[in-house]
Amino acid sequence: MKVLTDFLPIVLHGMLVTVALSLGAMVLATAIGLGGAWARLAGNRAVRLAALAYTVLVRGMPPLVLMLLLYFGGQTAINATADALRLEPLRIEPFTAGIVSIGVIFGAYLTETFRGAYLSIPQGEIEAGIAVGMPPLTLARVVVLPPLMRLALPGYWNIWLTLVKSCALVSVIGLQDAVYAALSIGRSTREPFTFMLVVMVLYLAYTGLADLAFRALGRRLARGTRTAGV
Amino acid sequence: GPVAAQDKTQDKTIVFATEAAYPPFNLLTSDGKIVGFDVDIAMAACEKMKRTCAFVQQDWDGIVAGLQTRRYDAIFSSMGITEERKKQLLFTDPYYRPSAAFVGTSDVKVDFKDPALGGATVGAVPGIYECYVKKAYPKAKLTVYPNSDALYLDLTSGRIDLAFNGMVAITNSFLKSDDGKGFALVGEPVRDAGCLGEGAGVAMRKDDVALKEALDKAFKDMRADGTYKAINDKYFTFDIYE
Amino acid sequence: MIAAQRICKDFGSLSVLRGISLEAANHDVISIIGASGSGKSTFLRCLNLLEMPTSGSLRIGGEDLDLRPGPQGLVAGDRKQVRRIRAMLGMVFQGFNLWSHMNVLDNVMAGPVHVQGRSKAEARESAEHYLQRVGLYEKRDAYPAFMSGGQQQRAAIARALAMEPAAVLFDEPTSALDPELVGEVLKVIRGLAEEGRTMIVVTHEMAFARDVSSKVLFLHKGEVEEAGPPGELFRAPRSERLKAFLTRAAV
Amino acid sequence: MIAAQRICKDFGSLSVLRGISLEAANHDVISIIGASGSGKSTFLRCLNLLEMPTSGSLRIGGEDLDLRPGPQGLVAGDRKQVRRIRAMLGMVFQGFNLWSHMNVLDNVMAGPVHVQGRSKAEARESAEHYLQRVGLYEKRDAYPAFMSGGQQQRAAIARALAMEPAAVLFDEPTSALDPELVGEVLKVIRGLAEEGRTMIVVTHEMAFARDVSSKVLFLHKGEVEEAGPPGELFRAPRSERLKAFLTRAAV
Amino acid sequence: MYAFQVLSDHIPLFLTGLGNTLLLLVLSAVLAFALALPLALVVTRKVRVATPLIEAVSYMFRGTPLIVQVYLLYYGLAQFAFIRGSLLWPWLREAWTCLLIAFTLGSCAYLIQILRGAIEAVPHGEVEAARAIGMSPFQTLRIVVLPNALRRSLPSLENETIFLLHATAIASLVTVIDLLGAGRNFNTIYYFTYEGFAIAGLLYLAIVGFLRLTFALLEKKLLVHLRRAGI
Ligand SMILES: Nc1ncnc2c1ncn2[C@@H]1O[C@H](COP(=O)(O)OP(=O)(O)OP(=O)(O)O)[C@@H](O)[C@H]1O
Ligand SMILES: Nc1ncnc2c1ncn2[C@@H]1O[C@H](COP(=O)(O)OP(=O)(O)OP(=O)(O)O)[C@@H](O)[C@H]1O
Ligand SMILES: [Mg+2]
Ligand SMILES: [Mg+2]
Repeated sequence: MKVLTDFLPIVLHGMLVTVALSLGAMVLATAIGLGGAWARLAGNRAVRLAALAYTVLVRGMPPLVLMLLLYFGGQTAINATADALRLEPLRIEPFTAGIVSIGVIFGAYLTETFRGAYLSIPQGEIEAGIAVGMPPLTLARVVVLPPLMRLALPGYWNIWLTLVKSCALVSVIGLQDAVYAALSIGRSTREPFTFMLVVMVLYLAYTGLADLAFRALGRRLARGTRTAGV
Repeated sequence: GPVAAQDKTQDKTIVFATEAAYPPFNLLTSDGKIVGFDVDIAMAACEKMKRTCAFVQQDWDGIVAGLQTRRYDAIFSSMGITEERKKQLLFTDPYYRPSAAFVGTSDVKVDFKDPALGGATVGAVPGIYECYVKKAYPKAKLTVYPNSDALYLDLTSGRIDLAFNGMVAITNSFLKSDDGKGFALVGEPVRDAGCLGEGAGVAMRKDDVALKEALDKAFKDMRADGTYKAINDKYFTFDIYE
Repeated sequence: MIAAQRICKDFGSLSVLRGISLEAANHDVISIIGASGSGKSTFLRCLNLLEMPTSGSLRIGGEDLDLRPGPQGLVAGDRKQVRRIRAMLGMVFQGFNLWSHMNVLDNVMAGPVHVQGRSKAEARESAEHYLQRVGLYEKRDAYPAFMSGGQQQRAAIARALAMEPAAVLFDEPTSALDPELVGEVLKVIRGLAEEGRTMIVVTHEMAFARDVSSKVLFLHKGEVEEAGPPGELFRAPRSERLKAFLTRAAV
Repeated sequence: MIAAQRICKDFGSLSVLRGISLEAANHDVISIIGASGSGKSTFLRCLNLLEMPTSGSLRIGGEDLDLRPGPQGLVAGDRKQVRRIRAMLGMVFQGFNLWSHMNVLDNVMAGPVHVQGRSKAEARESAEHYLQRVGLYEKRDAYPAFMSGGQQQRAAIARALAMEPAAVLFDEPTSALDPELVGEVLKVIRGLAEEGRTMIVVTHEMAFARDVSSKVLFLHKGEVEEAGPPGELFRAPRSERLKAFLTRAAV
Repeated sequence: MYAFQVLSDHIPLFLTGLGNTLLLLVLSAVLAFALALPLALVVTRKVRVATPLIEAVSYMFRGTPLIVQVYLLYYGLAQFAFIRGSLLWPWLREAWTCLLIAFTLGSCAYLIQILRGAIEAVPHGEVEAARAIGMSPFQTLRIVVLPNALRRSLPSLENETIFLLHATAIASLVTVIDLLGAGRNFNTIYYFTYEGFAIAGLLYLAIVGFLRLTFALLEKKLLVHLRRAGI
C-alpha cells in the first residue's frame, strides 16, 4: 500500500501524458482521416492511388515500428541535413513527435472508416446538396458530415479507444506514459500487478468519461433516423 | 577559435540513457529518480572526468535508435558487450563482469551434463542468456521471456523449472524478494566469453572515441583509488568487477 | 433560359438518352411526358449536370456551359460555373432526397443560408412562407423519416422554391399528392411561370400537361418522339407511339 | 377476409387514426382516399401490424388477431400468428422499400423461397412471370439504385404479387407510373380481385377509385368521413369535406 | 549490409514468428467474429439484462490496454495457488490459450460495436418489407439485415482485422515468438537500431497488402448496389 501511494504520482503523471497525447493525436487523426477519405474517393486517379498507398503502408507497419521509423528516422534525416549545412540539428520534441506519429497512424484507419461511412450515406441526399449548388466545403459540412459521423461513429469510437491505448507506444521515443510508468515501476519494485491494476482503473475512468461524450454525440447524431428493431 | 569550441563541448552535460527497470543496477524511486549501481558508477566517473552528467529513462526498444540519433550520448544500462554488438556500437571496457546462473526451487535436481538438462524446462531473456542456454544445452526446452520480471513470474508459477539469468540480478533482487522464497541457485555460476561476452559496458556511437577513452580512464582511476569498491560494497558482498 | 442541344447519355452499354434537345424561355412551363424508363429523370438530371451527358451541349441563363470530352462522357471545365448554374436551377427530385438529419425547416433553410448566404432570420421567414404555401407549416419541426409521403414531397417542393431559382426542374412533383394538393402545386407552378421563371416538369398527369404547360415533350426510348404546344399534341398526336400512349392512358 | 374494428393510432401526442373500421371480403377492391397526412398509410400499416395500433381489433382470414394491451398501445400475443397473417397479406409500400443489396429478380424471389419454402427453380419461374407482367423482365438483373422510379415501383408490385397472397395492401401503387402503366396495373388489380383475392388500395387516382373499386373510404384527419360504393360516393358526396375534396380535385 | 549477412542465420526465427502471428490472427479473428455476431444482435435488440451486461463487459475489454489484460491473464492468474491447482490450469498454463482468449475477447468487443452500428444503419424500410412479407426475425436477419449490414461494415472489419494483426505482437510478452518479437530478438542479439523491425515490418506489410486486396475484391463484388456521388 505504501508502495502504491509513493509511486502513484508517477503513474498519474504518465496518465496525464496519455490524456494529452490521445486528445492531440485524435484531432490530428480525424483531420487526416477526413482528408484521406476524400482522397480515396476522389475523381483524380493519382490522388486516389496516393491515398491508397498511405493507408496500406501505414496500416501495414506495426505501430511500434512506424513510430520508431518516423521519430528516429526523421531525426536521422534532420541530423544529416544539419551536418551537411554545418548547423546545430533541430531536435524533434518527443511529445510533438508522439502526437504526429500516432495521428498519422490512426489517420490511416480513420480514412477507411470514413470512406465506408460515406458509401453508406443515401446517395440522394448528397445529390440534393450538389443540386442546390453548394460549394464542396459547404456540402461536406452541411450535408455529408452529419450522416457521415452518425454512420462512422461505431468505428470511430473503436479507433479512439485503440488510439488511447496505443499511446503506450510513445515509451519507445522516450516519453513515459501511464502503462510504461506502471511497467517500469512494477519492475523496479517487483510488484507488477499492483500498478497494472492502477493503470486499468485509470484507463477505465478516462475512457468511461469519453464514452459518456460519445453516447451523447450518438444520440444527437441519431436525431431524425428511424432504426428498425430487428 | 578551436579552444573555445573545445571548452563548449567540455561544458556540455553528458546524457546517459537507461531502462530504469533492472534492479539493482538501474531502477526508479518513488519520486521519479533513476538510481542503482549503474547510476552511482556513472556519477562517480563523471566526477573523475569533471563533467556534469544526467540520466534519462528510455524504453529498451528504442534505446539504440535514440543513441544513434543523438538523443543522448551513451547508454549506461548494464549492456552486455559481445563481438556482434561491437560491430554496431562502441563500448567502454567492462565496468563489471556479471556471471550468470540457473535458479530453481531449492529441491530441484538437474543433470547439467545432459544437453537436454534432464528434461527440465528453462527460461531466459533474449540475447546473451538465450544464446548461452542454446549453445550449452541445445536439446533443452527453452522459453524466451521479454524481461527478467516475466521470467521470474513464470518460475514462481511453475511454468518453468529453471531460469537462467545474470547472477547478481538473481541474488540481489529475486532471491531477496518474497517471491524468491523457496528458490535457490542451482549448479555453478557460469562464465562464458562466447555468449555472455566480456561484461557490462557503456555503449556509445562509433565515432565517440573521446568519451570512451575518458570513461575508460575514469573507471581505471576509480578502481585504483577505492571509489569503485565503495560503491560495490554498497550493493554487493563480493567484488563484481572480477 | 435553358437550351439543351442533342444531349446523349449512356450507362455502360445502355443508351438512355439519344440526342434530346430542348429550349425553354422565361415564362415557359415545359412538360416532359413519356413511359416509365424512357429517360425523363435522366434528362432532367443532365440539365443541372447531376448526371454528366455523354455528349451534347448546354446553354443556361445565357451562359454556354464549359463541357469538355473526357474518358467517360463530358466533364465540366469550370466547377464554379457549374455551381452557379445549379444554384440558378431549383430541383425537386422524384425520390425527394430530403436531408434526413435536418427537420423540415432546416431542410428548407439550408440552401438560402449556406449557398446564397442569406441571414438566418431572413431565410427562416422565407422558409416558413413556402412551408405555409405547401401546407406544411405545422410539420416544420418534424424529421423526414416521420412524415407521410405527400408531406415529404411538399417539403421537397418548398426546399426548391425557397432558393427562388430562375428555373425549377420538377421530377414528378405531385406523384405522392392527393388531387386537392395536386391542384395547389400546379397553381404554384403556374404562378412562378407568370413571375417570369422557367418551369420544366416531368409528369404523369396528362391533365396538368394539357392545361398548364406551354409546350410538351413526349420522350420515347431516349428520343423526343413528338413535341409541341399541348393543344395540338393532345388533340392530334402524329406519332403512333404517342397515339397509343394517350389512348391507353384513359382508364 | 379483413375486418378492422375501431383502429386507433397515436404517435406520441399526435392522434393519427381515431377509430377506423373496415370490412373487406374476397373479390373486394376497396379504395382508400383522402388528403395527404390523413392517415391512409398508417392505417394500411396497422392492418399487417407493421405499426401496432393503440387500440382496436383485427380479424384477418378468419382469425382473430391476438392483440393485448401493452404499455404503449397493443402488443401481439402470438408472433407466429402475426407472421402467418403477414404472409397472407401482400404489401406494396409507398416508398417501395426494395432490398437494396439484391437485384430485382432476387427481390421478387426472396419471399416465395424463404417464406413459402418454394424451390428456387419454381420461384424463379413465377418471379419472371410477374416481372414480365409489369414489364420489367429486361431489368431483372439490375439493382434498385440503378432503376427509374417507375421501375422500382413495378418491382415492388411484382414482389408483392409473387407471394400470391390472399389479400394485397397497395399504398399508392401507381404514383410513379405513366398513365399507360397505371392502366396495366389497375388491370392486374382487377384481375386479382376477380380471382377472388381482396385488394385494398390507397390511391390518389380518383378515376381508379371510381372505376375499379367495389367500395371507397374517404379518410379525413384519422376518421372515416364517408364510405360507400364509388358510384354513390362520387356522384352524390354527402359530407362537406368530401365535396370540397372532389371539386378541388379537378384541375 | 551487415544485417543481411547475419540474417540467414535467423531465418527460422522469423519464420516461426510469421507462423505464430498468422495462426494467432486467423484463429482469433474467426473466433471473435463467431462470438460477436450473436452478441451484437442481443445488443441491438435491447434485451433487458443481457444488453447492459454485454455492453459493460465489452467496455471493460475495449477500455483497458490489451497488454495489461494479457499480463494479468497469463502471469497474474498464475500467481494464485488455487488456480494452479484447478482443472483449468492445464489450459491456463499454456501461453497460447491465454493469448487466444485475450485476443478473441478483445477483438470481439470491438466487433460488437461495429456490427451493432451496421445493423442499426440498415434502412428501416427494408426491414419493414421483410416483416411485411412474413419473414421470421431470424430470416429477416439472415436474408435482409446481415447481408446489408456486413457489406456496409467491410471497411471497418478490415480495420479491425489489421488492428488484431498488430495486437498479436503482444504474444512475445508471454513467450510466444511472434513476428515483431522475432524482429526484436534479432535486434537485441546485435544491438541493431531498426533492422530486425524493418524485416518484420516488411512481412507485416505483405500480410496487410494481402488483406487489402481481399477486401477490395469483396467490396467490388458486394458493394455494386451502392451508388456514389462525387463531392
Ligand atoms: N412514425 C411516425 N411518427 C410520428 N408521426 C408520424 C409517423 N408516421 C406518420 N406520422 C404522421 O402521421 C400522419 C399520417 O401519416 P400517413 O403516412 O398515414 O399519411 P397518409 O395519409 O398516408 O399521407 P400521404 O398521402 O401523404 O402519404 C402524418 O401527419 C405524419 O406526419
Ligand atoms: N445510374 C444508372 N445506371 C444504370 N442505368 C440507369 C441509371 N439510372 C437510370 N438508369 C436506367 O435508365 C433508364 C431511364 O431511367 P430514368 O430514371 O431516366 O427513367 P424515367 O423516364 O424517369 O422513368 P420513370 O417515369 O419510371 O421515373 C431506365 O431504364 C433506368 O433503368
Ligand atoms: Mg423518373
Ligand atoms: Mg401515405
